[in-house]
Amino acid sequence: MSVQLAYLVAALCFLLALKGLSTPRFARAGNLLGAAGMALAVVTAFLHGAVHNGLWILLAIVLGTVVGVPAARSVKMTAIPQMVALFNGVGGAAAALVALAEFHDGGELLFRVATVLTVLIGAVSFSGSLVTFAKLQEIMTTRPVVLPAGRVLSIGIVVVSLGLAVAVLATSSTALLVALTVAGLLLGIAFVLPVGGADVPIAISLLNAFTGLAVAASGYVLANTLLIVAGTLVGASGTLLTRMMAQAMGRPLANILFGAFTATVAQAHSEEQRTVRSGTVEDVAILLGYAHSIVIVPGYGLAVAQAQHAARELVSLLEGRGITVSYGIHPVAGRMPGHMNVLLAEADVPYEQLKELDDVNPGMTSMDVALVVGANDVVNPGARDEPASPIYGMPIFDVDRARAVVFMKRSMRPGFAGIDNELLYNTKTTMLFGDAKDSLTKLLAAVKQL
Amino acid sequence: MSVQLAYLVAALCFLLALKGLSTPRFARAGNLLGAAGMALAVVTAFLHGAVHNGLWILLAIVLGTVVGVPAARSVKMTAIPQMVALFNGVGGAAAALVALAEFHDGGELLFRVATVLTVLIGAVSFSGSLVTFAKLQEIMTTRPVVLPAGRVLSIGIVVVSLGLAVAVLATSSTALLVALTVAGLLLGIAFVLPVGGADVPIAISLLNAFTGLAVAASGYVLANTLLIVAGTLVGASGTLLTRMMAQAMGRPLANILFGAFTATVAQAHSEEQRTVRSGTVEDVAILLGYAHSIVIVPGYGLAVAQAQHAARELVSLLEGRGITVSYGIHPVAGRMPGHMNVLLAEADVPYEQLKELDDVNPGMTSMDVALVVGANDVVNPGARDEPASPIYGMPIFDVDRARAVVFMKRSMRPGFAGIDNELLYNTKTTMLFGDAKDSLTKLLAAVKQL
Amino acid sequence: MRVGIPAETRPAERRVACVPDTVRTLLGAGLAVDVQSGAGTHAHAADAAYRAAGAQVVGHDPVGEVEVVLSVQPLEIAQARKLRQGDVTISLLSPSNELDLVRVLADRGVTSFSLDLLPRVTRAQGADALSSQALVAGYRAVLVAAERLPRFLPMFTTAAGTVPPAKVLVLGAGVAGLQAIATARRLGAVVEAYDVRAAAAEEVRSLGARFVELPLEAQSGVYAAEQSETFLERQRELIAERVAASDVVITTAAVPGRAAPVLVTTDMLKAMAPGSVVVDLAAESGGNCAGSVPGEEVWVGEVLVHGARNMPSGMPVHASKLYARNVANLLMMMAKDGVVEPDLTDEVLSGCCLTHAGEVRHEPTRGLL
Amino acid sequence: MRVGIPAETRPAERRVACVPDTVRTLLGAGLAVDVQSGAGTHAHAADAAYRAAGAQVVGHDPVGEVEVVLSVQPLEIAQARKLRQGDVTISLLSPSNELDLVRVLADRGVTSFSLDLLPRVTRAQGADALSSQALVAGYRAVLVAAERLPRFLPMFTTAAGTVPPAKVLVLGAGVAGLQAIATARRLGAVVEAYDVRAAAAEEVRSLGARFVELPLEAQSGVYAAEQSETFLERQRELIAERVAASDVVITTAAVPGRAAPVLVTTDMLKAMAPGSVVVDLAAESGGNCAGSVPGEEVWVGEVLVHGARNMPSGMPVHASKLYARNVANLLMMMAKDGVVEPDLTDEVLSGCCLTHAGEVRHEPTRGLL
Amino acid sequence: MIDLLTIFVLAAFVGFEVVSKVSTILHTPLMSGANAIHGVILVGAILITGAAESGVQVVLGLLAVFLATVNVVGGFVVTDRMLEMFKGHKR
Amino acid sequence: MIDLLTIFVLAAFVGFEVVSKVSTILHTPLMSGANAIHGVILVGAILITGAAESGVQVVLGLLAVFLATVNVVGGFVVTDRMLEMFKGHKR
Ligand SMILES: NC(=O)c1ccc[n+]([C@@H]2O[C@H](COP(=O)([O-])OP(=O)(O)OC[C@H]3O[C@@H](n4cnc5c(N)ncnc54)[C@H](OP(=O)(O)O)[C@@H]3O)[C@@H](O)[C@H]2O)c1
Ligand SMILES: NC(=O)c1ccc[n+]([C@@H]2O[C@H](COP(=O)([O-])OP(=O)(O)OC[C@H]3O[C@@H](n4cnc5c(N)ncnc54)[C@H](OP(=O)(O)O)[C@@H]3O)[C@@H](O)[C@H]2O)c1
Ligand SMILES: NC(=O)c1ccc[n+]([C@@H]2O[C@H](COP(=O)([O-])OP(=O)(O)OC[C@H]3O[C@@H](n4cnc5c(N)ncnc54)[C@H](O)[C@@H]3O)[C@@H](O)[C@H]2O)c1
Ligand SMILES: NC(=O)c1ccc[n+]([C@@H]2O[C@H](COP(=O)([O-])OP(=O)(O)OC[C@H]3O[C@@H](n4cnc5c(N)ncnc54)[C@H](O)[C@@H]3O)[C@@H](O)[C@H]2O)c1
Repeated sequence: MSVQLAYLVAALCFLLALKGLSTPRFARAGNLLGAAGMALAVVTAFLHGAVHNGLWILLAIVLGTVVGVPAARSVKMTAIPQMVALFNGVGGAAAALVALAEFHDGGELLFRVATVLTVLIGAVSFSGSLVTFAKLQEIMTTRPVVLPAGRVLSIGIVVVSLGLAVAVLATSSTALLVALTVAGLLLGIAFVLPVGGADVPIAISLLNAFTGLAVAASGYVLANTLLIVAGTLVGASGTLLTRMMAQAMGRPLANILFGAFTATVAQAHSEEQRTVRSGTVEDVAILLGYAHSIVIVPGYGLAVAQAQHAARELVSLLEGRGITVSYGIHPVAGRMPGHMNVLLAEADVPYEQLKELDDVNPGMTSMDVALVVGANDVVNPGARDEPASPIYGMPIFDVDRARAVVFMKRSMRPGFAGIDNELLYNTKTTMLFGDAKDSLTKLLAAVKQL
Repeated sequence: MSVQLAYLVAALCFLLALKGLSTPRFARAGNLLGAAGMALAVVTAFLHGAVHNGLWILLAIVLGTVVGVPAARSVKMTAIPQMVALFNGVGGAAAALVALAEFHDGGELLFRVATVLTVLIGAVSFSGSLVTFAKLQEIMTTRPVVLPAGRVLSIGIVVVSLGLAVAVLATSSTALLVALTVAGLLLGIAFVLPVGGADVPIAISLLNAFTGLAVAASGYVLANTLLIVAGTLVGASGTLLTRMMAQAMGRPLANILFGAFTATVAQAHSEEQRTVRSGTVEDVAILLGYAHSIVIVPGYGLAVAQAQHAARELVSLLEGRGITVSYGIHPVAGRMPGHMNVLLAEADVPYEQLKELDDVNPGMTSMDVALVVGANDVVNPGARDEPASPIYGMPIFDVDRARAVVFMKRSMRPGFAGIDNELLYNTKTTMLFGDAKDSLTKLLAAVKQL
Repeated sequence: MRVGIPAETRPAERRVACVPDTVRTLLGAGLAVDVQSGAGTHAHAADAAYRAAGAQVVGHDPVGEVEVVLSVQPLEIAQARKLRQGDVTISLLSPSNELDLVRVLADRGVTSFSLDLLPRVTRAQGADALSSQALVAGYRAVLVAAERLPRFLPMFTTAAGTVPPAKVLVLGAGVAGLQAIATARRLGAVVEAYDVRAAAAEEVRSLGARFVELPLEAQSGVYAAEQSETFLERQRELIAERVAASDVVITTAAVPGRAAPVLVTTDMLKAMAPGSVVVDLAAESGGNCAGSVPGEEVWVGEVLVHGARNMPSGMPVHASKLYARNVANLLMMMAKDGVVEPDLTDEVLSGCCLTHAGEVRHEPTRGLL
Repeated sequence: MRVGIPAETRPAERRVACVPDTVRTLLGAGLAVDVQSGAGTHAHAADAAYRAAGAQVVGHDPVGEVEVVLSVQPLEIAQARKLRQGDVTISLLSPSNELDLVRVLADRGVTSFSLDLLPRVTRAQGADALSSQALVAGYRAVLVAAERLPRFLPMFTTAAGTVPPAKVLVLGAGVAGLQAIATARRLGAVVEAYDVRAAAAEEVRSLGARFVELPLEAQSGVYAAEQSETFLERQRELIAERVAASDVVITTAAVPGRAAPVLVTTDMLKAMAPGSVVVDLAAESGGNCAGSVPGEEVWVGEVLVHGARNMPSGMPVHASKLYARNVANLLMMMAKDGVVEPDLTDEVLSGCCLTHAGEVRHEPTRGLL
Repeated sequence: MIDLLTIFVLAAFVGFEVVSKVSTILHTPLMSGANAIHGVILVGAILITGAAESGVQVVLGLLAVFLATVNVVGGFVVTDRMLEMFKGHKR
Repeated sequence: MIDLLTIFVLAAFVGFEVVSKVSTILHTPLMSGANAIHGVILVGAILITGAAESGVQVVLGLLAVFLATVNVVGGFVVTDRMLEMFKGHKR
């Protein structure tokens, strides 16, 4: 009874952990709570269940910790996604192993169904995760890999797996279960190979949900409520999360997973030589909401969008969060001298917030975010760096020296001078496409949500 | 198995019903889904469980429907709260009866605990609800009733109830259980009597949560998962809801329930001769968001708060929802001729939205909401109706003729003319206290949430 | 009864006391209206427009032939002599400057009303010509200053450098002062203001301007009371620094029935930046600024001091429109079925009634006579 | 090398080509500066201020004693005669009006630059005096109109009735036109505008004003090209109705090097409300409004037509500040280590170079000579 | 046992979560809707009456069926009436 | 049986509900956190190893324990590192 209670408490911890992780304010606390719940569950299981092999188990745990912690500690921020993939994979493998080890003749049908599911999904998750790891780590190509006759092959593996699964249910044969494991491993590989580089994180998220389901299924195998609850939580939230991630990238999930099989998408991929990073309103909101200093550089687009009021509001909201915000007013921003002054005065922006080139540029490197609202030429680094540029020599705001740059414009079209702006392709830059007023209004709502 | 599945589906319906009921958009659909789930559960129970007495059961159901539907249909909107209280009470009674009928000697401890809880809570809920009904229907006084030695009496009943409960657990005596029922009924009465008129709805909400818990407990009695899930859902959501309702009224829950026992509150009650209805930002947001036509009457407070920009934004948001909004500009609003014009022009409000007395007053009765932002004298009906008033004869906006009036001001203080405004006490009026800019900004966020 | 509108005769008066619109209002109340030909010329109200509205345009001064005379400026003494017992006249009459006229009006038993004396109560706001004309004056004061200032009011960041916004100081935040604040803010200036009345601080801020807090006692009440010379001395000392920092100063301080307080001295002017402009709306009642002359522009060092004279007259169309409506509103308080019969027990009418039935009813004026 | 700043001699010119601030810039580039005493008087820049900035104030015209001459207006012919081979002069010189002067400058081998000819390219914006002076002109045009208008620009709802906002029509939405739009909007007017250039529609809307769509072909390019008389005839027909509906019309239409197109006829003026005001910023180059005379105010019926003459001069402090910065920026493009040596292969410098080494380099002017 | 407890915990969490962001104006309809839902005790009442052995049980059970029915149908109908204001507005 | 299914349904609902309003920037940390949580399979691994009868079971079980531990500890640590950006900002 008390063991079950401990498990229940652990389940509750996980639940609250996920809840915490979905708001910036409580994300860290949530993660810690999850860890605490895990500790409780593991200690309980050990004290209560490690009747035999206690020392060995301890050793395995120590070994796992010795491998896991330094790996997680030392990984570079940029390599975190593949690390997550790896952790997910080993989780899936563990679930499959548990089911394999627990498999025995006879038992209820439910027991066998649960075992088959655990093994199959766990194996898919394991091998799939390894492939995603290889892709992100660039051990293999990041481009979608479509084997000759790839579609046929994939369908073949699926059919074989299903056949094996049914066979296991019917016969309870351990050999067939091992064969099913192998089929699952192949299925995982076949599943992830065709996914293109940029979409890999979404595949990881889906595999993560899979592992959750495998764990839930293993809970049925072991008749353990904790595993059911925790696995289901992860499975459900992971599925929704995957959909949301795909949505955030503006692509339907099916397209991402099976897109490589269709010609159109492959074409789109090859056309797009220079990549532009386009963010969502929420991304930008968090970038701004957690910054310490922000400079806003308005341009003609602010005027076209008549977004001056929205800009002022956003600024006062950010200032309310204790963030330093100023406007960088370029001498020739807009289409007439003083264009920005007229607009911002209309919106009642205090004059003290308006800064000139010389006030802003020296401190640009310490700016967390430069928010470029409908400006283009006046922040084009070509004017500073490329003597061949027709605007060479014009002073600009050096926003490319800020820690992050956000551009609000409607398209990739150039500004008045009609020339391309390298900064749009910079890795520091996030594009927020759309009418500036629209974007600012949405941003306002999003920052309020933080 | 299929019976259990039907119950599970019904539980899911209830869950989604509650979710639907918490957003305006899906509230109706939620309620219908709940009803559908209920139909499924009842039909299932009938088909599967009415082994004996089937016809009698059907008759009871028909009778209940014949009584319940017309009562719910014909009740006046203003009398709905007491109707809800009544329905809640009979639900509690039903739970108690089920437990009483099912009670038998022996059985596990858990069974007995569940029975005791069901009976006790059900009885409290029943009698408590009847008292709230009587209060709201004005069958009895709406003022807090504190019996002489009320506190002692209440504590006495609680002690007796607990004693009886323990005795039932120990002895499994039906007689004692009946005695416990009676004690529960008394407890319910003692619990609700001291609650004052305006706070009764909160007591109803709490009793509603109680009934939910009683049903959940009865689920343990009958080992029925559906009852457990549905009862718990209602119990949990009802508890939170009660807290939120108390918060919305700006009073701690304990104060509402037990306040009458303490002298201070009683005093506050007697001082407050004329009641003012103060709403929350969300109330007003829904009032505005679901209106068809709104007139905003700004006054000096708009200027003091410098809320012109916030007002303009709110208006464009509302217009985006297809609502007709105009500003009623009074000739002497503010403190200088044209004060409102200057402010609203600064916020770039189109001139076409500014309406004068003669444009607005004839259509006032068809306005869903008149939103008075920091104005006072210019909407004071005394200027129209009370020849003795120092401002008698000044033309005003007849906002008291609109369907609903919302006042944004910081306090009950009068305006320039220094005279009281009857409209603040009108039942049509909702006060939204606070600085106008603050309130408008919050309102903006709240309307966006709709 | 007939209402007469003589052409204004006082120099530089361009307004008119009744416009075609208000002719209609008067006709609606059963009155007839005689307008002297050319009365509306300066206010761009042609004789034809009056005729179209239903007035009779007469070639000569109607005074003496009508029972009610409406005018902007007080009547000439000669005109007043033509009035008969019980005739009614309404104008903007400041009695302390027109004692002779008041004597004639009283002697002839005329019932005369002055909008200068109108009580500032809620019910009388429709007739409050001081407010409506102060609105015009405050607005124009800023235009006049902006046009004469050799620099921009708003800020501009341009390829040829940045122009900082001009600083405008408004002294006296009554109706005219508040409107000046609003207009200067509209044009992008950085505005601050001071007034002795306690309520003014919030009012100034309600227009987005800064209120200059001085360590001086604030007054309560609708009007400012007269200040002692020591008070004013101290005020000048304290305000000097703000004046020096300003590009434009607009002064509107007044105390009803008294000479305007001197708030800006020659020394203070000299401390201002070259090219600065001062507009003294109180110039006619003595002036808030040393050396200001009504209707003239005086250079004090490199600072231009514009002494306002009849500022509203500079914008005759709208000034007349508002004034005419004020007068009509007052008249409507005493007209019924074509007869004008003032009920002098009414607080508003008795408050602004100067003479009636041979008596001077205005207490302070009686004191002066 | 020495840079000289003569006092401006042309009538009604109140600006100066170098202010104390830009003296410092020039000194920073290793140049010396001679300022004629009193050159800055109208712009409120005292001799002392120049001295404080490091200039030498001389009692006489420095032309002939210095290598570089900066001025607002073109030099007098007598002054030009004093220049020597290789001397540099910068001014706002419209060559078609000054053919005699151009001949003298060429004859004497002077290197002369006119800011009138400056290419409108990004890099040259710091020297773009046409823009900076148009900014001033557009702003002042509205102030002038507002001051002369007998009514309010903004809307007011008052106890004496409601005053509707004035309607302002701006014809030509170049730099001056856009600024006029912005200023009129600030003052609360309802503004609409028209221009032949296609890009103007968005620019007008970006200031919150309405663009008047006419069924006429729009032009592309930075400048408007000359329009045929039939085009203008049709334009006048179409715009007439908007003019009649306006209380203020501000015209700024120009085609570089040509007479300004006539957009408003006398008939159109007569259809306007009495008291309306037209400000014609193009008056000096022929006028957009029939009957406008530069520097004069003409009544056409009951409509006042203000013909602008040197509008920027009316605000000498800031007009000079901006102009001086433009000139200094241009000079900095050719100055190095105290020597002024224009590189005439540079697109900007060659674009605005009028004469050099005895030659007239400006194509159209060469055609006229 | 522990399963029922787990169900209880999860259901309670869902109950909290689902109403945690409800706006004030929906407080009363939500309360009323929840009120109708706890009328599910009707299921319990049917089951015990259907399996009743003694006459007392039948009487108690039938009374419970009747009362629970009133709770259910009245609850849903009255909630629907309250929610009429939210219907029919576009967007 | 039906209880376990009920638990599954409720837990799934909670899973959906809890992440339904997460902002984009938290997608990755949330995924990573969930990833750590499914490391709870460690509990299962411990239980089977503790009760293992055959050598094969022990080996499989110990391997599962090891892998699950990596998943758990790595998962929580890496999530915490990702979340460092949210710490310490005053409001
Ligand atoms: N200030 C002056 O006196 C003056 C006069 C004439 C010319 N110029 C020239 O104008 C330029 C000014 O630079 P700038 O950076 O202000 O403007 P810019 O370089 O013209 O860029 C404006 C940007 O705003 C975007 N935009 C337009 N409408 C928008 C909307 N509704 N919402 C969001 N974005 C919108 C456009 O991109 P999308 O189309 O992709 O949205 C465009 O890239 C300079 O080249 C300057 O030389 C200045
Ligand atoms: N227009 C003119 O020319 C002129 C000139 C002089 C006098 N008046 C007189 O002024 C009055 C104007 O009427 P009105 O209705 O505009 O104003 P009002 O009657 O003076 O009422 C203004 C209301 O705004 C509230 N308020 C003040 N600051 C606020 C803030 N920051 N946020 C929210 N509310 C705030 C005040 O209530 P709380 O304190 O409770 O917040 C007050 O009740 C009339 O009596 C008129 O006769 C007009
Ligand atoms: N009740 C109404 O309906 C109504 C209508 C219009 C105006 N008013 C009130 O009338 C009052 C006066 O308006 P007004 O414009 O006719 O006033 P005014 O012309 O008499 O005086 C102008 C201002 O100068 C100020 N002043 C006097 N001495 C000063 C000094 N030494 N330093 C600085 N300021 C000084 C006064 O306080 C006043 O605000 C205001 O309180 C206004 O709110 C009321
Ligand atoms: N590249 C730069 O840095 C820069 C800087 C300043 C200005 N500019 C550009 O220079 C251009 C002209 O500015 P400007 O103010 O010197 O122009 P301008 O003074 O030559 O002409 C004023 C305006 O009149 C318009 N116009 C001509 N004929 C017309 C007619 N019949 N009806 C209506 N309008 C007519 C023109 O299109 C122009 O917009 C603009 O396009 C502006 O954007 C560019």
